[in-house]
Amino acid sequence: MSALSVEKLRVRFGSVEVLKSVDLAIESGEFIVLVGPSGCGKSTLLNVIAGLEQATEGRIEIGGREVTGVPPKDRDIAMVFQTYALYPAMTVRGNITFGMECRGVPKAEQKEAVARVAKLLQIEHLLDRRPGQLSGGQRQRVAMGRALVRDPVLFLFDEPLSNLDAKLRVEMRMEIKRLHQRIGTTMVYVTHDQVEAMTLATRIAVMNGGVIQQFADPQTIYDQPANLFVARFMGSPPMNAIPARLAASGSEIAAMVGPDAATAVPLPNATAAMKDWVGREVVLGIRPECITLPDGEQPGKPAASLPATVEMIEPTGAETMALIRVGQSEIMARMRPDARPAVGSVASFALDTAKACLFDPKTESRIA
Amino acid sequence: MSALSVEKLRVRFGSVEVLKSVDLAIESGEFIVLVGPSGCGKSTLLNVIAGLEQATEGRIEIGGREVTGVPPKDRDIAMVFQTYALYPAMTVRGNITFGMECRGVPKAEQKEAVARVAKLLQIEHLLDRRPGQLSGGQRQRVAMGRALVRDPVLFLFDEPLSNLDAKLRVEMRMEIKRLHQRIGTTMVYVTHDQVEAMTLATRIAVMNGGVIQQFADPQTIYDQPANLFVARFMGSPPMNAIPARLAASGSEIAAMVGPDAATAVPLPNATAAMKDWVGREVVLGIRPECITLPDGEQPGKPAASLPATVEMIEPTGAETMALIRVGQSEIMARMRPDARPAVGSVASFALDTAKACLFDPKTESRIA
Amino acid sequence: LTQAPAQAEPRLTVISQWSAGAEGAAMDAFGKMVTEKGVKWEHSPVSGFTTDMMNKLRADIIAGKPPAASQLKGPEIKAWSAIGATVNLNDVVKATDYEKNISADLAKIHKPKGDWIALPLQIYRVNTLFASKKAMDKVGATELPKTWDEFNALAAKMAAAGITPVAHGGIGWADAMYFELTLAGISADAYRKAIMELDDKALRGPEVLAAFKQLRQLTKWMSPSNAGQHWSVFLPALMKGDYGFLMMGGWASGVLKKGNFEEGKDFLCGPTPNNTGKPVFDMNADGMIFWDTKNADLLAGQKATAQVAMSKEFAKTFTQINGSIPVRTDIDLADAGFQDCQRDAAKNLAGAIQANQAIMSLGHNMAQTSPVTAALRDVLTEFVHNDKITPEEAQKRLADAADTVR
Amino acid sequence: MTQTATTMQAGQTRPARTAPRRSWLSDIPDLLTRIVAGLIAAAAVSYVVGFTLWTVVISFTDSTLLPEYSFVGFKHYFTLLRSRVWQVAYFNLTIYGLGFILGATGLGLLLAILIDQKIRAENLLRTIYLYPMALSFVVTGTVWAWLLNPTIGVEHFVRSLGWAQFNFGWLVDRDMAIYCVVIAAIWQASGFAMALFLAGLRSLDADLYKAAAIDGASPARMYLRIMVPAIWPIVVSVLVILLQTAIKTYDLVRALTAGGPGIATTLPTNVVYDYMFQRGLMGAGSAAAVMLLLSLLIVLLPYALFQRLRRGKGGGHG
Amino acid sequence: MVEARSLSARGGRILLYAILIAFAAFYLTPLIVVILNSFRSFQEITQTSVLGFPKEFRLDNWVQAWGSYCIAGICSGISPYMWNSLLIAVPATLISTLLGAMNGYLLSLWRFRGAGLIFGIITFGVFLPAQMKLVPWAITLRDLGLSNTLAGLVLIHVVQGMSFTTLFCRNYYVNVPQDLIKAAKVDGAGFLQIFWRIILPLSPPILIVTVIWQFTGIWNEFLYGITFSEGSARPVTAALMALSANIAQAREYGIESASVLIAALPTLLVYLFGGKYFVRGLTAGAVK
Ligand SMILES: Nc1ncnc2c1ncn2[C@@H]1O[C@H](COP(=O)(O)OP(=O)(O)OP(=O)(O)O)[C@@H](O)[C@H]1O
Ligand SMILES: Nc1ncnc2c1ncn2[C@@H]1O[C@H](COP(=O)(O)OP(=O)(O)OP(=O)(O)O)[C@@H](O)[C@H]1O
Ligand SMILES: [Mg+2]
Ligand SMILES: [Mg+2]
Repeated sequence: MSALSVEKLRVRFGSVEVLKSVDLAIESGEFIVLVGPSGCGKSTLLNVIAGLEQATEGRIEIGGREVTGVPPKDRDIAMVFQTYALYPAMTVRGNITFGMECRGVPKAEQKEAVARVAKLLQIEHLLDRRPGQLSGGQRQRVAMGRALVRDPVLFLFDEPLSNLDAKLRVEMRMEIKRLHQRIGTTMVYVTHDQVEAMTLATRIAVMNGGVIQQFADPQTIYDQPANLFVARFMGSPPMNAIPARLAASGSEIAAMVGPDAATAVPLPNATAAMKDWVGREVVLGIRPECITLPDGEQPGKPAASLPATVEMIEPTGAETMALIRVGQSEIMARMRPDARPAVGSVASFALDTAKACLFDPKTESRIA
Repeated sequence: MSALSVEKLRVRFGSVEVLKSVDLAIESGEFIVLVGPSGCGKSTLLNVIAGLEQATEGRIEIGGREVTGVPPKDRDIAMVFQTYALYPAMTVRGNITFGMECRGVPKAEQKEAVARVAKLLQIEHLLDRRPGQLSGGQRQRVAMGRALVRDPVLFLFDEPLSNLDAKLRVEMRMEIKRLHQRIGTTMVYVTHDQVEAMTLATRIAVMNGGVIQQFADPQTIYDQPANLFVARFMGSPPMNAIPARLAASGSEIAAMVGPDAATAVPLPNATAAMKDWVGREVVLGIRPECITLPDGEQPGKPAASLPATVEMIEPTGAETMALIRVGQSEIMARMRPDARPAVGSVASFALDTAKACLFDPKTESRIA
Repeated sequence: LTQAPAQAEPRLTVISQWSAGAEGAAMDAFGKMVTEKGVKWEHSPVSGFTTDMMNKLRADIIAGKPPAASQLKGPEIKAWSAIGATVNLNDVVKATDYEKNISADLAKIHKPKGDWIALPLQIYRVNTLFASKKAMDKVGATELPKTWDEFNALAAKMAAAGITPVAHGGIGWADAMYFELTLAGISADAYRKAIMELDDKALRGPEVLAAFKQLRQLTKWMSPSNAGQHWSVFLPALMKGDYGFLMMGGWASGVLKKGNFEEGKDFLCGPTPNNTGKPVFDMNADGMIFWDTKNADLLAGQKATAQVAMSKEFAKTFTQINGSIPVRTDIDLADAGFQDCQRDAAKNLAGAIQANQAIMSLGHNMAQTSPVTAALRDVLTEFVHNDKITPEEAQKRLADAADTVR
Repeated sequence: MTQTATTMQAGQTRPARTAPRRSWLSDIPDLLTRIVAGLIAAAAVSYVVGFTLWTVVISFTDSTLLPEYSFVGFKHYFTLLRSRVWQVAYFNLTIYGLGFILGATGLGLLLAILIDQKIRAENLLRTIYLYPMALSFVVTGTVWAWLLNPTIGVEHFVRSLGWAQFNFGWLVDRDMAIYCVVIAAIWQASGFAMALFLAGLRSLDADLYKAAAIDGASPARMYLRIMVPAIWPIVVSVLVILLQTAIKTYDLVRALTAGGPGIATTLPTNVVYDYMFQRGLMGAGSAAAVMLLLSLLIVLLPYALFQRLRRGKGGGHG
Repeated sequence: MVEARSLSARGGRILLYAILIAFAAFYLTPLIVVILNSFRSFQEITQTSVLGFPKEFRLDNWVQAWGSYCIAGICSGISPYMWNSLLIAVPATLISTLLGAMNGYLLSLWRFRGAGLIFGIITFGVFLPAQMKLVPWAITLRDLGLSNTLAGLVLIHVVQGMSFTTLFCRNYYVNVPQDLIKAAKVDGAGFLQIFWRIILPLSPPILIVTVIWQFTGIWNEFLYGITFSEGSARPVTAALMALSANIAQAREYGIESASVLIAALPTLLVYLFGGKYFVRGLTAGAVK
């Protein structure tokens, strides 16, 4: 069964078109993550799905039922807000039961539901506190509790973790993941943190400027980004985009990079489409973790060698990042923790080109 | 020359002792990062150094000069605040020149200084805007500008990046690093983000509960944490702390972990101190990146094998994290991006024990 | 909400500004007398300034529920009777000898279109001169000055002796009052023409100019530091002999009495200086207007109340409490309840009526309707407090002001 | 609400009810409540618009004691504009308005800054400064009339202490009396301004003070250049609140100077009252009220436009 | 050097306190004058001056003012009128605050076209001089059949008060996150329910400000009080006027002072105990 289907959705605020023909079809039980830069329309999309904002055009179905004109409370959804939007003057219990109260659920049932949810989220001891007396993580849990108690067809999350500090964010991320594994309800989850997107989603929708750029599973998004925007947005540090010229040597093709396009980066997994671009300018996309210092080279992988100047190194403990320069391009490389190339020196970096991508420099879409 | 020296500093607010005998000696040109959890006294230490808060006891020297009783403006320091504390009603230019104005610097000189700093930080086009009209990153830069224009002996930064989003934080971090490389002034930088600490610092002081736990260079902090607190605080995900029993087999010693302490983790770099602990309970500290799936095993490295149940995997694109279970202990492992052990299966993980640490379970200090 | 049926006991709803002190007590006595006639007395005072009372009246008229009677005086009776229906009291008044025993000028005010619609309750002599006994003693004077020349001479002596000759609070109505006293004391006829009839020639005539000149002289004898104060604030200093004279309506004697000062011992009381040779009486008369009503109980109450208000008994009781004098001229004030000052005023009134020199006060809204009074008062009060305005200039302004409101 | 609250608490101890119990609030149809809310707002709007329009209409009529509808055009406006009282009143309003608003703002600011210096007995002092707000203008006017009166008040007191030459006769000086009104009004309202400013200063980021300390700003410079501009929106609120007080001041003058000496302290509201009720010239009084409101619009409209302009420009960042 | 610094700092502190205390004296003087007068007899004041120290502290004025002074033949002092004022001020304050909160909520959290204009108009209401509205109110009350009733006065103060309460509340509510409304909508709460259950419980800081403001204003108001009430149903300010503003009488300054103090007691208490919350409420965002 389709849990949510959005068709040709357009939203206009005054003269600004915030969503431009958005289509989404989500199966029951999926965990969909919407990512995109600030202002791209993620919250707007969520609000329209929830019925909190009016669509200018288009059709939305939730659980197979058309919902145009249906008020939020009757859409069988639950929503968690970025700011949690906990009712400050109510206790945690009040926050959780308020929705049921509004719908006239009998007290006994309410009590039972609160108990169930509180146990699930381990907030039993917080039930009589007010939001002001809770830590960030606890608040987040209460906000989840308020949503969970509804047992809806669809959960909507609007950046539920963005107010937490890094450590807590990692913990809560895992909890949400576990939760989804346990209850299996369909979720639409907005974030602009790509790590969250990668780790949580069954499928990711990358948005920009009111348009969905790519809607696919995380691995596809990471390895075969539909365009340069997706390539750059997903992954931290982002994928390196190196101007190159495509050359053929026999049946193999290679991207020529660096000063005078002198360095050849062979592309073993070249497709037919790529071959059409031989002799033309392209953008070579290659992820930092595919650029290492040679002694990390692994047997059996197609590799190229790239001489480059080391501009800066950043050891983070678990790995060492290096900013290297090839001609005009600054490139990030991700190395073993103990790698320490001297800043200013020229080293020969190993490239794992199996996952390298090519992009059309004009349209910025991937050449596949 | 010593840029800053803090001796036996104590600060008490009412009945609460916020700083308990802090000692720090910083050489000129260093980049010191103070890290620690919220409320541990980082800001207080910075405020006392700046003269914004009174020390209860102790002695502070800046640039070789005792500064007790010297007002902040005469301490030859500059400070960047977490909230930036830009003067809201002044233009960017006004914010930068205000300090000079207070000190009666001639107009012409002021103008020159602003021009210099604005160029350095690339905020020339913003000079006539007000803080309210700037983005987070721009504000951060203006706050830096206000500090830089002073050309002081010492820079103090109080979590200058914590209000920025993840992407911007990474960019600004690099800029600060470049800046330090360029101007070479001594800096004391507060953060609770350990990646910032690792990548920026020449030395890191890890604080907790008003006490400096360890003061050393990043690599030492990361590889030889003074105690479990430091070990856990630095690194994300944090170092795994696995209860173990130390056993000797010949000249080698090994930590016995897992159910019934059945699995031996050999420790090749054992020190004499460690040997004293043979037969006793210890805590084995091992970082996630030292636990991988065997096909990533690298030749020439001492390795142990650990059979564990895979509880959850989190592919982030650039790597894949796995939560694995050995007996009672949940352990994080950090694997290659394409590693995909099945959740629930038992796999044999490879341990790089060269950097493993042992801790006293009672005092939590490292056994070295 | 009237719970009683239409034919029930007579009652009277009345609003006035007399709520407290002597005025309140006088009203209570009035009420008692009315009650004795079987009328339920429902007095609802609107304390404060007269305007506040009139606002209340206006609101009640707008609401269509005016009280059966309300305090109102002077030409305002005419103005207000134009906006609300009033009761015709002709039968009640004509049944008595009332009309024969009051001043014709006064009667006219209370029957603006020929029919009695209102009744005067009491009269105050505005032109009353109070002298500080101590100040008089100091300059060796024993008698109050009779004419302005005598006054000026005595005041000059006092000034020389370090006494401020004139005590004056300096609120608008009092400033206007000082002008009217000087003019009335110079020529009551001119006053009648200029102020009461707004005759342009008289306004620009020599008497008015002379009055302004005398007033300017008076202002020079006032303490420059008195303005915006209630006149009673300076009574202590007056009694101490720091000030020489106070010109104020007869009500001031009541206040002095209440402050434990004695006539003859602490102060002297008499008419203000008068050059005309015949008695002059500057009149301030409070009145009560009766509003039309359909309720029989109220109509009956109005009739009974009017009868009380015209009675001699009422005239005595009401004025004794207030320190005023009766409207009726056929009342003997020999009772111990009256003060010499009142007796003097009553005698004065009778004489003035005979000499046709009973005039209506400007400062107390008896001479003109409010808009006119206010326009004239603005000129006068400014003149008193601004010595850069010459008498000639002031006269011109006064005449011009009269032009705009005539 | 109390009922639902108690039942909620009771629900924990007593056996739970079986019948569904909605709160009474949810029984009222949503649409109805919205309509009612709309009507309430509409009432508030129509009161302002209706009463203002009514006054405008009356100002064109020859109404005297009661409203009537015989139109006379702009007659009253011309008469008023030419009348001396109105000119004086208008001039007075300018002096009084400026003096009072600037004085109360300045004093309020000064006191707020002084109180902000981490002083002892802050609560006590704040209460002392604030309490005049609790009194009516009538009381304020009466008492200040005594205090400022040379023959009985401060001048008299100081002289009795031995300074025989001490002079403080503003109240009876027709050029200075208006400043007495200013003093009394400042006395009453400056505490309120202080409270608002203090609230503003307290809500500022503490780091701002630290930044200024490091920049080496003297206290005066710090407050004038940084803190006060930073609470500018509050300053504006205070100015607006004081402006409406200034415009509406009436009873203070009535009790303090009765408009005198002469007409030296008459304010437009006194004229409005005088014309409408004392003189019984409702048409002219309405015209005076309308002119007062018009002059207010001259101050407020540019400000509103300026605000809108600034908001339009500032856009994006909160 | 350290010595000198602390000395000058101490000098600064002394100056600071001197200024603060001087201003405290400035603010307190009028109150002290009134308090002193309330203990002096009519004769004493008449024979000396309205400013002076009581020869002996007499409580007569207080006793009379409270319970035996005659106003319109009813010799019960001002105490019954206090009750009337409470009957007017309390409901008017509460209702105008509640309706203002409702308006503020409507105008700030249910943003709709024209909300700004409506807010502007309502706010303009605070500038309308009282005199101007006297006659329109008389007409309105007549049409509603509320002439000379307490309900009429309450209505006047509620409607006029809404201008201020709406102004304060709206400026407070614009800082309430819109997400709260959205969350409540998803929970199924309606317009009134959101207001009553979620917004109102958030509002005490600003409600205290509006309540104090309104209560003081309504309590001290006398023009409408005099004009639109009747008989023994008048507010205390109207009763106070009976003690002042007469041409023909010397004012009973002693009783007047005692009455003023008694009549001002409720508002003074409100400021005394509410002042702290007043400032706190303002800090919480009342002013913007
Ligand atoms: N009610 C509105 N009226 C006008 N424009 C709006 C409105 N709501 C949102 N917008 C605009 O629509 C665009 C998309 O907003 P939206 O909140 O959906 O972005 P977002 O992707 O959620 O961003 P963020 O990551 O910052 O939350 C923004 O440019 C925003 O300014
Ligand atoms: N003026 C003060 N009075 C009393 N306690 C204070 C004061 N300032 C700080 N503290 C307390 O001192 C402790 C240390 O505060 P500090 O601000 O230095 O922490 P921090 O390490 O900077 O924390 P964060 O990372 O949250 O900024 C905290 O427990 C705080 O509550
Ligand atoms: Mg959003
Ligand atoms: Mg801090």
